Amino acid sequence: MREINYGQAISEAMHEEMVRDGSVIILGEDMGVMGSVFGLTKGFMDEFGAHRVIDTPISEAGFTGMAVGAAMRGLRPIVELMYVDFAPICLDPIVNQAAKMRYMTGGQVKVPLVIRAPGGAGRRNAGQHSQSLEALFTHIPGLKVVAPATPYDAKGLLKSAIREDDPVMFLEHKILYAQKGEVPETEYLIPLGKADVKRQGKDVTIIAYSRQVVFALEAAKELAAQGIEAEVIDLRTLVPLDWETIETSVKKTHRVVVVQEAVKRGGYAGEIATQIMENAFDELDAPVKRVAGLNVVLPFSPALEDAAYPSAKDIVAGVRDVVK
Amino acid sequence: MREINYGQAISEAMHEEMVRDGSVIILGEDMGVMGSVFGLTKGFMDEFGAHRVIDTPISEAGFTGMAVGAAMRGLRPIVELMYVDFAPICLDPIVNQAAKMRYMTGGQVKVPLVIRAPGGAGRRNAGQHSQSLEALFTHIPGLKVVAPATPYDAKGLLKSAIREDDPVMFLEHKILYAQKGEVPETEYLIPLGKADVKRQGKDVTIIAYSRQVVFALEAAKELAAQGIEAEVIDLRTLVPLDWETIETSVKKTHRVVVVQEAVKRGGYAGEIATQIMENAFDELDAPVKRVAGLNVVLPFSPALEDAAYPSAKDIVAGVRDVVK
Amino acid sequence: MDGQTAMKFLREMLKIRYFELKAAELFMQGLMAGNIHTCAGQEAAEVGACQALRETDFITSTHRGHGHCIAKGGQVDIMMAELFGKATGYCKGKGGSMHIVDVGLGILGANGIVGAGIPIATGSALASKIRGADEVTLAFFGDAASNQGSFHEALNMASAWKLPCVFVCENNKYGVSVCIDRVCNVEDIATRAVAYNIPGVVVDGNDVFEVYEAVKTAVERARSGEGPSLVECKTYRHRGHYEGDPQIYKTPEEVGYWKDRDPILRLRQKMTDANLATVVELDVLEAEVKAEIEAAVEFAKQSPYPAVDQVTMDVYANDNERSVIR
Amino acid sequence: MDGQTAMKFLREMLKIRYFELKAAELFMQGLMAGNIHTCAGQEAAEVGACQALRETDFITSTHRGHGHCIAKGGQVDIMMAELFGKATGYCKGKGGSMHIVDVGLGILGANGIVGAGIPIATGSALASKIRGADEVTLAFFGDAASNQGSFHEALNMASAWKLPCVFVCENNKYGVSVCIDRVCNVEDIATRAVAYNIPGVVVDGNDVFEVYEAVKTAVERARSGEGPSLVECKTYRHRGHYEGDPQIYKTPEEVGYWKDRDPILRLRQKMTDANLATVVELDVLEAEVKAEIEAAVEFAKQSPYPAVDQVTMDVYANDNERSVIR
Ligand SMILES: Cc1ncc(C[n+]2csc(CCOP(=O)(O)OP(=O)(O)O)c2C)c(N)n1
Ligand SMILES: Cc1ncc(C[n+]2csc(CCOP(=O)(O)OP(=O)(O)O)c2C)c(N)n1
Ligand SMILES: [Mg+2]
Ligand SMILES: [Mg+2]
Repeated sequence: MREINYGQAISEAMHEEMVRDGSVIILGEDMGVMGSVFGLTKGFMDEFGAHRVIDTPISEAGFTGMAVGAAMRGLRPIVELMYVDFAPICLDPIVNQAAKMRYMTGGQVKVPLVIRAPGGAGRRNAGQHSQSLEALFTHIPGLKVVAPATPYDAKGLLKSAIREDDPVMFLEHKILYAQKGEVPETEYLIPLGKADVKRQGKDVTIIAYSRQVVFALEAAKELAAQGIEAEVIDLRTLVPLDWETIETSVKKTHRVVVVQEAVKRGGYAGEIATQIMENAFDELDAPVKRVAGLNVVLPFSPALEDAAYPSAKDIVAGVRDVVK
Repeated sequence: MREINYGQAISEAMHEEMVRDGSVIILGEDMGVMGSVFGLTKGFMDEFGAHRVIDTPISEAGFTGMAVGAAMRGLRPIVELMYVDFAPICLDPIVNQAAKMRYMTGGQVKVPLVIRAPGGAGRRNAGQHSQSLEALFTHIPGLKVVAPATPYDAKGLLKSAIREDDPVMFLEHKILYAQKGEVPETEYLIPLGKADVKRQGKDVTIIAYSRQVVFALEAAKELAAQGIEAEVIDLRTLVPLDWETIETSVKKTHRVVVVQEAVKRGGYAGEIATQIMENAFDELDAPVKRVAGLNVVLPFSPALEDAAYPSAKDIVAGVRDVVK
Repeated sequence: MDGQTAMKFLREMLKIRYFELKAAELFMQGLMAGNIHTCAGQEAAEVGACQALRETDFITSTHRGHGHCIAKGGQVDIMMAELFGKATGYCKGKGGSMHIVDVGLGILGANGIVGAGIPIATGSALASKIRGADEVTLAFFGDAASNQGSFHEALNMASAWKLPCVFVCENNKYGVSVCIDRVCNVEDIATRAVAYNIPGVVVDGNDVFEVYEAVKTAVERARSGEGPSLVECKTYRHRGHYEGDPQIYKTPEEVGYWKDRDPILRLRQKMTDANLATVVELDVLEAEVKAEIEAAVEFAKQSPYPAVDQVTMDVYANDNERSVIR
Repeated sequence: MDGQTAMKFLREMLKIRYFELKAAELFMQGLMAGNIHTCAGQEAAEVGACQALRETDFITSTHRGHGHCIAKGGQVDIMMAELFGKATGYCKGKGGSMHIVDVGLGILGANGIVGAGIPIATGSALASKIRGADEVTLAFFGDAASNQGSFHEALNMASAWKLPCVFVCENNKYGVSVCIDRVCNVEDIATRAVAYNIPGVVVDGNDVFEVYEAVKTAVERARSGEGPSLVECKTYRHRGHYEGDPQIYKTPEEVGYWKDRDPILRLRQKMTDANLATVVELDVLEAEVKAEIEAAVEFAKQSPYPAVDQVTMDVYANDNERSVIR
C-alpha cells in the first residue's frame, strides 16, 4: 500500500470532506495563502475559494466563537489552532459555548465543529509552544477528544470527526506530521470511540495515545527482546473512551502501564488508571503505573527538554516496574 | 470562639493583608463601589482607595494579564473572577503567563498573584455559572491550587496565599459563603500544602475538598450510626498535595473514597486515586472509589441540578461500596 | 408612524415589561430559582431593533435576554416555563433564564458569558454569506460587553469580511455596579466603530422609532453586502442588575431622569398625542398583554418538571449514552 | 540630530542587525534549535522607541523580540547563549528566543503568545502608578497583534485609568503570511486610538529619529500622568516570519521597495550627508559591532548546557521540590 505521512493524511481527510460536503469550511491562521504553517492546506484556497478556506486574523477567541455560530447555523467548520498552547486564549468558546450549547438548549442545537490543534514537545519550542493539553478538554462534558498516532488513524478519524454532530477536539502531534505510514487510496472512516490494539501481547498492557504510541511500540520491541510480551493499545479517541478494549486486555495481562506525554499531575492517564482500578481491581496483579511528563513547564534547551517527557526507555522502565 | 461565615473569613483575610502590606491590591469586577457581588470587599474602596481596590471593566483576560504584569513588578494582586466559569476567558494569562513565567525566565521572576474564584453548583445558575474547574489548574505546573471548606481554613489559607511568591488559584464555593464556623480574632496562618483530618476514623478514608467536605462529614455521621467509622481528610490544598497525610490514613483504614463535586471524567479525584494506587497499592483492601459529579453540563432546573453532583447520601453509598 | 405599527410596537414592549415585572415578582416569591436579570426600561431598544429584522433573520442575546427573545417572536409561556425550570420550557428546563434559544425563530441564544454572543452572531453572518443567503444576524450586547476582547475581535472580522451583521449595544450605563464612565474613556461606544471603519451611530434607545430607523438602515446595509454597523442605544435599566441588587450605585436623580423617559410611557403619550389610539384602547391593550402573561405563568406553574433521568440526556448529539459514562 | 546621538542609534541598530543575521545563519547551520523570528529591517522602530525611554523604564516584547531586548540594553552574549540553550543564557537555557527577560534592565519579557505582552505592560504601568513612581512602560507588538482581544482590553483600561504606558505597534504588514489588509479594514492601526480616546500617531518606522520623536512625546505624556498613546511604526521585516519561511506572500516589488528604505542604510546616508561621520568611521563602527557579535557567539558556543537536574528547578519559587512531585 502507498505510504504517506501523518500531515498528508490529515490534509487528505480535510480535502475529501470539503469536496464531499459544501458545508465544510476551514478557519484559522495562515490556512489560505500559505496553506498552513505545517503545509496541510496547500492549494485549498485556490481550489475551494477564500470563502471556504479562511485566513483569519490572530483572534483565536473571536474566530473560534464565530465557528460555534457558524456550526449552529449548519456549517461544519474545521478550526485550526496553530498550536494547542493557544487553546487557553479561546477556551471560553470551546468550553462554555461549543461544549454546552446542546445541553443548555435542551437538545435543540447541534454544534458540528472540529478544532484541530497540534501539540507536543520535542521541537525545542519552549514552554508556550510545546504542551499536551488534552486534559483541558477530556474533563469537559460535551466535547469529544481524538488524538491519533498514525497516518491511517489520523485520516479515518478526522473524516469521522468532520461528520460528527458534536464538537470534537482533534489533537495532533507536531512531531508526527513527518511520520509515514500506510494509507489506502480508497475512502475509509474510523469511528470515534474505538481503540486499536496495535500490538498483541500477554504479559502487560501498555495504553497510550498520540506520539507515545510510537514510543510504546518501540518499548514493546525492546521488552520482547527481554522476554516480555507487551500488548499496546492505542486509544485513538480519548472521549468517549473505549472501555471494552481496555477491559479485555487487562483481563488478559493483569498488568497495565498508561502512558502520556502530558504533565503527569492531573493528566488523562490518571483517569484511565482510576477507571481500571474502579472496574477491574480484582484483575490487577500490580498497581497500574503511569509513565508521563514531569510536572514542569517544557524547557527550551535540548539538554533539558528530552528529560521532561517520556520516551521508549521510560516506558520500558515503567513496564519493568509492574512486571517483576 | 466567635463564629463568622466563610465569606467574612475571606473578607477578613484580604483586609488584614491589605493593612499589613501596601503592595497587596485587589482587581476585579464590582470589587469597589459594590464591595463585590458576594459582599466580600464592602468598605474596602473607601478604606484603601480606588487605586488599591480596582473596579475593572469586563475584560477578564486583560485584567488578569495586567495582574501578572503588576505581580512581576512586585505588587501582590488579588484578582477576583466573579465565577470560576469565566476562567476559560482568561486562561492564557493564568496558564501561559503566570504559571510559566518563573520557569521560562530561568527563575528570574516571581509572580505573587492570587486568583480568587468561586465555583460550584447548587444555586441553579445553570451550565455557565456552576462549574467546578479545579482540574483546569491542577494540571498546570507553576500554579498552586487551594480549595478550602471552612471559614477557619479559608482565612488562614488565603492569608498564606497572598504572601506566597507563586501564583495561587484560590477556589471558593458559592454555597459555602454563608456557612459559619469558628474563627479566632487573633491572627493565624495556615500553610499551603497541609491537609487537615477533619474526623478520625479507622474503617475507611474519605478524601474531599471544598463543599464536599461538608457532605463527607455528614456522611461520616450517618455511617457512624451504621457502625462504620470514617476518617475524613480535607485536602484544603490540591497542589501541592499533602501525600503524607493521605498515606498515613490509608495505612490505617485500607479503604478509600475520593470525593469531588466536579465532573468525574478527568477530575482531580482520579489523580488522587491514582497516586494512592501507585504508592500504596499493597495497603488497599478494596479499589479506591470516586464519588463525583456526573459527566454532564450543570442543568438549571432544580429537578435536575441536585442529581448532577454528589451529596452526603452518595458518599454514604460510595463508602458502602468499599466497606463490605 | 402609523397607528397599526405603533400598536404592534407597543404590544411587544408591554409584553416585555409585564413579563419582566412578573418574573421579578415570582422570583422574589421564591417561585423561580437561579438568577433573573430583567430588562424593564430597555424595551424600546429591543423591540425597535427586532422590528427592523425579518423573521428569517437571526439574533444573539445576552444574560439580560428576555426582551430580545420576546421581540424576536419568542413565546412567553414557553419562556416562562423555562424560567420555572419546567420540561415544557424552551430548553426543557436545562438552561433557564440565561440560555433561551429558538433557532426556528432565529434566536441563536441568550448567553451567560458577557460578550460571547458577539462572535457567535458574526459566525452566523459568516454562514449566511458563505451560503449566499440574504439573512442578517444582529448581536445584542451591553455597554460593559464592549470592553471584552470578543467585541473587538468580532467587529474586526465582520468588517474585514463585510459580513451581514448588525451590532446593537444597549448602553444602560452600568455593568452590574460599574458605571461605564469609570472603565471606558469614550463618551459613546459607537465611537469604537472608527476602529473598524464601519458606521457607528448613537440613538435615543428609549425611542422605539429612532431605534427602528437606525437599525433598519444598518440591516439594509448588511443585507446588501456592505458589511456591519454598530448602533448604540442609550437606555437605562429600571431594576437592579439582578433581582435583589440593592443598587447603591444609582442616584435618585438619575433614576428620576430615566423614569421620565420610560419608553413605554413615551410611546403611549406619542400615540395619544398623535391620535393614533385612545387611552381606552391602550388600556385594553395593556389588559390583554397582562392576561397573556398571567396565562404564561399559569402554563408554567401547571407544567411538569423534567424527569430526573433527563440529567444525562442531550450532552452529546451522537453516542450520548456511552459518552456520558466513558 | 547630533553626531554622537546618531552614532549611538546606529550602533544599536547595527547590533540588532548583525545579531539577527548571525542568529539566522547559526540556525540554518543547525546550531540553534526551536524557532527564530528575526527583526532585521525593523531596527529603527526598536531603537528609536527604546532610546526615548529611561533606563528605569520598562518594556514588554514579543516573539520577535531580540531587537527590543538589545535596544533596551540586553547583552548580546547572554542573549546568544540563551538562543543556544546554554546555562549562561538569560533564562539559563529554559526560555530560548521567545522568552528573554531581564527585569533589572526593565525587560519584562519577550512572549510567545501574540498579544499577551500588552496587558502585562499595562499591569506594569499600573504598578508604577500605584507606587507613585514615574516609570513608563512601553509595549511592543505587531500589526497582527492589534486584532487580539488583549490589545483592546489593555488599551481600554490604560486609557480609562490614565496609566503611564506607551503602545508601540510595529506594522510590518504581515502576521506570518497574512497581509494586514486582508484581516483588518483600517488603513492605520493608529486609528484605533480613537476607540480609547488617546493619541494615535503614524510614523515612518524606518526613520529612527521620527520614531524617537514620536515615542518621546508619548513617553512624556505618560510620565506626566496624562495617560497612554498609540504609536504605529510602518516598517517591514526583511526575512521570513521564521527562518525557513518561503515567503510566498511577498512580491519582489514590495521587497525591493523596502530594501531601498533599509533603516540602517538610510541612517548611514543621512549621517554622511550631514557630515556627522565619515564612511570610514561608520565602517569601523560596523566592524566593532560585528566583532562584538562574534564574541557573543564564541561565548555562547563555549558555554555549558544546563545540567539535566535543572529540568525540575524553578517551577515554583517556594516549596519547589515537593510541588513538582505532589
Ligand atoms: C465573562 C463574564 N464576566 C462577568 C460576568 C458577570 N456579569 C454578568 S452581567 C454583567 C454586566 C454586563 O454589563 P452589560 O454588558 O453592560 O450588560 P447589562 O447587564 O447592563 O445589560 C457581568 C459583569 C459574566 N456573566 N460573564
Ligand atoms: C496567540 C497566538 N496566536 C498565534 C501565534 C502564532 N504566531 C506567532 S507570530 C504570529 C504573527 C504575529 O504577527 P504580528 O503581530 O504582526 O508580529 P510580527 O510577526 O509581524 O512581528 C503568529 C500568528 C502565537 N504565537 N500566539
Ligand atoms: Mg450595561
Ligand atoms: Mg506583523
